[in-house]
Amino acid sequence: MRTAAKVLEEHRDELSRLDREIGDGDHGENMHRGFAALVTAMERDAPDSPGGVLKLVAMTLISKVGGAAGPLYGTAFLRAATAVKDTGELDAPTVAVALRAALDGVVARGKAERGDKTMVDALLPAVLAAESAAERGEDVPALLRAAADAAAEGADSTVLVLARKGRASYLGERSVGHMDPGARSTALLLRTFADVASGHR
Amino acid sequence: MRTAAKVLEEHRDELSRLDREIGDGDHGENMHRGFAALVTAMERDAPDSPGGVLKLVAMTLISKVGGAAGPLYGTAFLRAATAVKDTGELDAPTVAVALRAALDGVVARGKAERGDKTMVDALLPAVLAAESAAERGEDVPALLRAAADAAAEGADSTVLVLARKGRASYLGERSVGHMDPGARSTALLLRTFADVASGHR
Amino acid sequence: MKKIINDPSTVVEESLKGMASAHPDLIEVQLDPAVVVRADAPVPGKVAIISGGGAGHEPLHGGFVGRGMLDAACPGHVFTSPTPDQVQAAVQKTDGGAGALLIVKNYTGDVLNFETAAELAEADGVAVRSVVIDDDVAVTDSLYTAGRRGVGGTLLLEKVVGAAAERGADLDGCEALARKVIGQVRSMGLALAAGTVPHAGEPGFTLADDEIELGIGIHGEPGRRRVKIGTADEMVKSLLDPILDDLPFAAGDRVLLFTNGMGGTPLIELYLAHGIAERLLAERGIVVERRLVGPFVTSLEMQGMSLTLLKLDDELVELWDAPVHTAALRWGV
Amino acid sequence: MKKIINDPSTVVEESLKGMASAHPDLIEVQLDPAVVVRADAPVPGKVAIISGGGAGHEPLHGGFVGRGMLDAACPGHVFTSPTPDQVQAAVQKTDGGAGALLIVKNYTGDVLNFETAAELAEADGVAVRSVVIDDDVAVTDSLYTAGRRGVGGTLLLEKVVGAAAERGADLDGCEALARKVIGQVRSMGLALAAGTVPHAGEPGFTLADDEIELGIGIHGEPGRRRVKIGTADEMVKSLLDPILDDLPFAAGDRVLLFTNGMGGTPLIELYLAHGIAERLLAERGIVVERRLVGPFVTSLEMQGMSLTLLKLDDELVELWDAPVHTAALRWGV
Ligand SMILES: Nc1ncnc2c1ncn2[C@@H]1O[C@H](COP(=O)(O)OP(=O)(O)O)[C@@H](O)[C@H]1O
Ligand SMILES: Nc1ncnc2c1ncn2[C@@H]1O[C@H](COP(=O)(O)OP(=O)(O)O)[C@@H](O)[C@H]1O
Ligand SMILES: [Mg+2]
Ligand SMILES: [Mg+2]
Ligand SMILES: [Mg+2]
Ligand SMILES: [Mg+2]
Repeated sequence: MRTAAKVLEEHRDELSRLDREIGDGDHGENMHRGFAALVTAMERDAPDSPGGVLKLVAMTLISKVGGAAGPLYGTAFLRAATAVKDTGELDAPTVAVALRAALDGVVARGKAERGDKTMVDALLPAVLAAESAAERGEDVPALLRAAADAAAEGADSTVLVLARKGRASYLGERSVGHMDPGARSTALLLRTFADVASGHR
Repeated sequence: MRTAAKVLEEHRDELSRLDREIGDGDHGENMHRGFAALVTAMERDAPDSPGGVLKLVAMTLISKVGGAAGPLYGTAFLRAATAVKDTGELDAPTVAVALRAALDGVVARGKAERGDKTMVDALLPAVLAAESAAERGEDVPALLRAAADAAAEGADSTVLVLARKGRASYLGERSVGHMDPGARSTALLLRTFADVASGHR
Repeated sequence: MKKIINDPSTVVEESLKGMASAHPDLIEVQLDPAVVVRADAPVPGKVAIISGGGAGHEPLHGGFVGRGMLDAACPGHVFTSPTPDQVQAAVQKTDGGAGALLIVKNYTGDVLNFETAAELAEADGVAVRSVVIDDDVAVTDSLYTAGRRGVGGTLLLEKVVGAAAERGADLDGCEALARKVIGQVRSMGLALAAGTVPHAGEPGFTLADDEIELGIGIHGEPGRRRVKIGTADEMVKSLLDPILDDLPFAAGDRVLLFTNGMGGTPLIELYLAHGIAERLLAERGIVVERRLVGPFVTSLEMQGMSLTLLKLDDELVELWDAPVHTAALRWGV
Repeated sequence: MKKIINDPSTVVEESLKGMASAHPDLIEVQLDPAVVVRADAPVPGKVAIISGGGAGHEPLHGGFVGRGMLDAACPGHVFTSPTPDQVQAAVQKTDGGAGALLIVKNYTGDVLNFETAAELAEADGVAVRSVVIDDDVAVTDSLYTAGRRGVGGTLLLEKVVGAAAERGADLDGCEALARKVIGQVRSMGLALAAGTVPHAGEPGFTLADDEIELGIGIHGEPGRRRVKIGTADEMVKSLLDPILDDLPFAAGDRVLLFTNGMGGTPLIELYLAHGIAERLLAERGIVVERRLVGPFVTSLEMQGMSLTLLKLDDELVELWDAPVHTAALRWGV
């Protein structure tokens, strides 16, 4: 999570710039604020189970991020926390289940469908990739790499579509040609998780 | 006066630009508004004596120009009107006396001295030039040309001095290097009167 | 970016502190989580009227906290909806035993955060209702978007419902009144130049010297259409026509006309625009019975304006005229 | 230049029309010569309080016409002092038999035009007094300039003297009170960006991205010094220190603190600056008893602010608190 905070800090301006193009320009700042608060919270009192960490992430994002992204990411991490319960070490099938739960949470709150130009466009293909990786019996690093690749592709795919949810939807046709900032931050987070699990960062 | 209105319209932007540099940028607009109103007033009911015309100019400028220039030019023309009384045709000595009266009026109202960077810096040398021209026995066109030359020189001289009266005085040292808009408009008016008297316009 | 600030990350907090010091008799400000509460809260037996949203729209909402309007406001970061814990704190601080009505502007973030907050507050044992205001007619295809946004009409809603609550209306009554107001208020705005979010450092959008953005929201998000700048007559008409056609408003209707500045447009222009709107309404036979002119629902220093029309009846006129004592709106007291 | 206007030459007139339609209960507007008069004028037996000046400073002065403040305001063209016939008309329309007090801001043009107007009004048989307010401490060498300018303090003067006149003070009393207020009010302002006079089409001055103009007037005239932009703490201090040193204000003094916006600076920044000023005053032991925050004495859409401090005593506090009902200031009624 510390790494995720660093990645989000590095990409703060990029995310805000994406949000400025089709939204209100605060997505980078929002995400950075949330994850910076998370680092502080973890330093104070780090939970020892994966589920505990996920729950802390959820509560911190909900109370620090605000905007659309706060409750959506918050719900995602909360549902993931519930899905992994108090498992000690996560295996690939559990990670796939957790990702699916996160997606379901985002959709339950935000009611976005694939192609609406939101974070769902990154998260949904990531979940599908994770599930088939788990089925193929791959390990957690490989599963997360597959999810991250799919999310990145999904984020790229948002460039060409017209926004139907969130602030960007007010732009109508003019939202076409810009990547969705929330999809981009989802892809960034998954890439970070994959890198950390693979020992790259 | 119609010609004066035209000249002021032509120079409206120049005067306002000068005023923007060291004042509030409205001198051209103020003068243009006043003389445009004067043209309308003259078309409605033109007085037949020079004194009558000068009085109409005064009253129109006082009620239409506003700012510092309105009451100052207004007083100048009013005093000039009183000075020429109901003379039918103006001779050179009378013109010199009228110009002196105008200057006295401006000074009485505005309390500016020569070198304060105001219209006085154009009007005072013009009066002196007019008086010596009258003494030399020159005719009205020649007198007005001398006055206009002196006023132009006087306006130029305001570039180098520091403003001590009017809005430009707030700038202190920074007023140096810019011509005073009121001195410039005085020089323009006298040049126009000279041109008209000489049959050039 | 040129602003009178110390640090982009402390703007909202420092501004709230300044607001607290400016109005010690009216409000109390709590910083973490950030809430502006009326000084005499909780008022026993009174329904608490609570609103909130991103900062940068001042005086909305904190400037409307006080007698006869809001009991509390929850300011988020600039243009970012507040978090559920802020709203939960506001409910706790203003709970007079009669429940709370949350006034939410229709933005995905606001709706989601207030939704969560309502769940938290209900769990605390307070009866909570929410209404979502979506008065911005600039958003046309509501089916294919997050829906219409809440803009200038929010102020009118807060005033009218605040007056009813002050008079003792119960939670059902307040909610029903709010839905009625939402049903008959419509707005639209335009921008000549965007404002700059402090931590972004650059304007939300950039317009050419001869362009305006028609149908802007209040969050620096671009509008729906970029058009050549016209005369004031044309610009006012381009705001008013879609509003009139939408409800629709018809000859004989009694209305409140609210001419709102976006933050960077001076009053001399707002009054000029207001005069045009009044003339256009008179031509249509619509009767302007109440009016408000000024920068009340702003978007930082955005240059621009919005128009809001609320259809009036005797009840609404009476509630509009009822005493109000807040930092930004005050009369009758 | 981007503005919501039809034509630079009709801005003031059209804006006045809009203002009239926005406040039919409060004011009456006459267009030629232009005068804004309180709706119930003349008030028999009351001293008429009249002010005026160039347009572009809205709500000053027209927004302060009404019960407990001004009887009439004379708006000139943008940034151009009004003409004597306007002031003469204002005196005639508000003459309740007790004379008129003219509140003149110290600018050569205003002083000269009001002087002429006073002569005209006296000739009409009305007792007229004039006071000239010059609260701007930015002008240091008063001996070598047209003297200090009248800026933010004008509002406080109009409020206090207006309250006294409303209570029945006679012309001598109003004049003496005005001189007292002028003696103990001080202001200073700064700009981050200049406004644009409609018929000029270009900003009054241009600042680099990291510059501010310190000591600006309200007419778009540049200030005395151009300095690098600092933090809000530094900027507020650079306004407050010269004010405090000038009167001087000392520990234990009771004051009214007025944090004024120049037209293009949003409330979020004004409150932030206000909070800093309150803190600095508290550190000096100066007691802020009353405050006002908002864009009240503006310079078109200039980005910037000014601070005004008025030394208070019981009389002034009472007059400040007295009911006022105008377009821009209203309380107690
Ligand atoms: N209804 C929704 N469902 C899923 N994701 C959404 C929805 N609405 C917005 N988002 C996501 O939120 C992102 C914007 O987040 P952020 O900028 O932090 O919040 P805000 O839009 O309130 O300023 C969008 O890029 C999009 O991916
Ligand atoms: N006290 C004064 N005596 C003589 N002339 C003055 C005085 N004050 C100002 N002026 C003249 O008035 C001119 C400015 O006129 P104008 O721009 O129309 O008025 P304002 O300064 O009120 O905007 C200056 O350039 C100067 O020549
Ligand atoms: Mg955003
Ligand atoms: Mg000028
Ligand atoms: Mg946001
Ligand atoms: Mg002027």
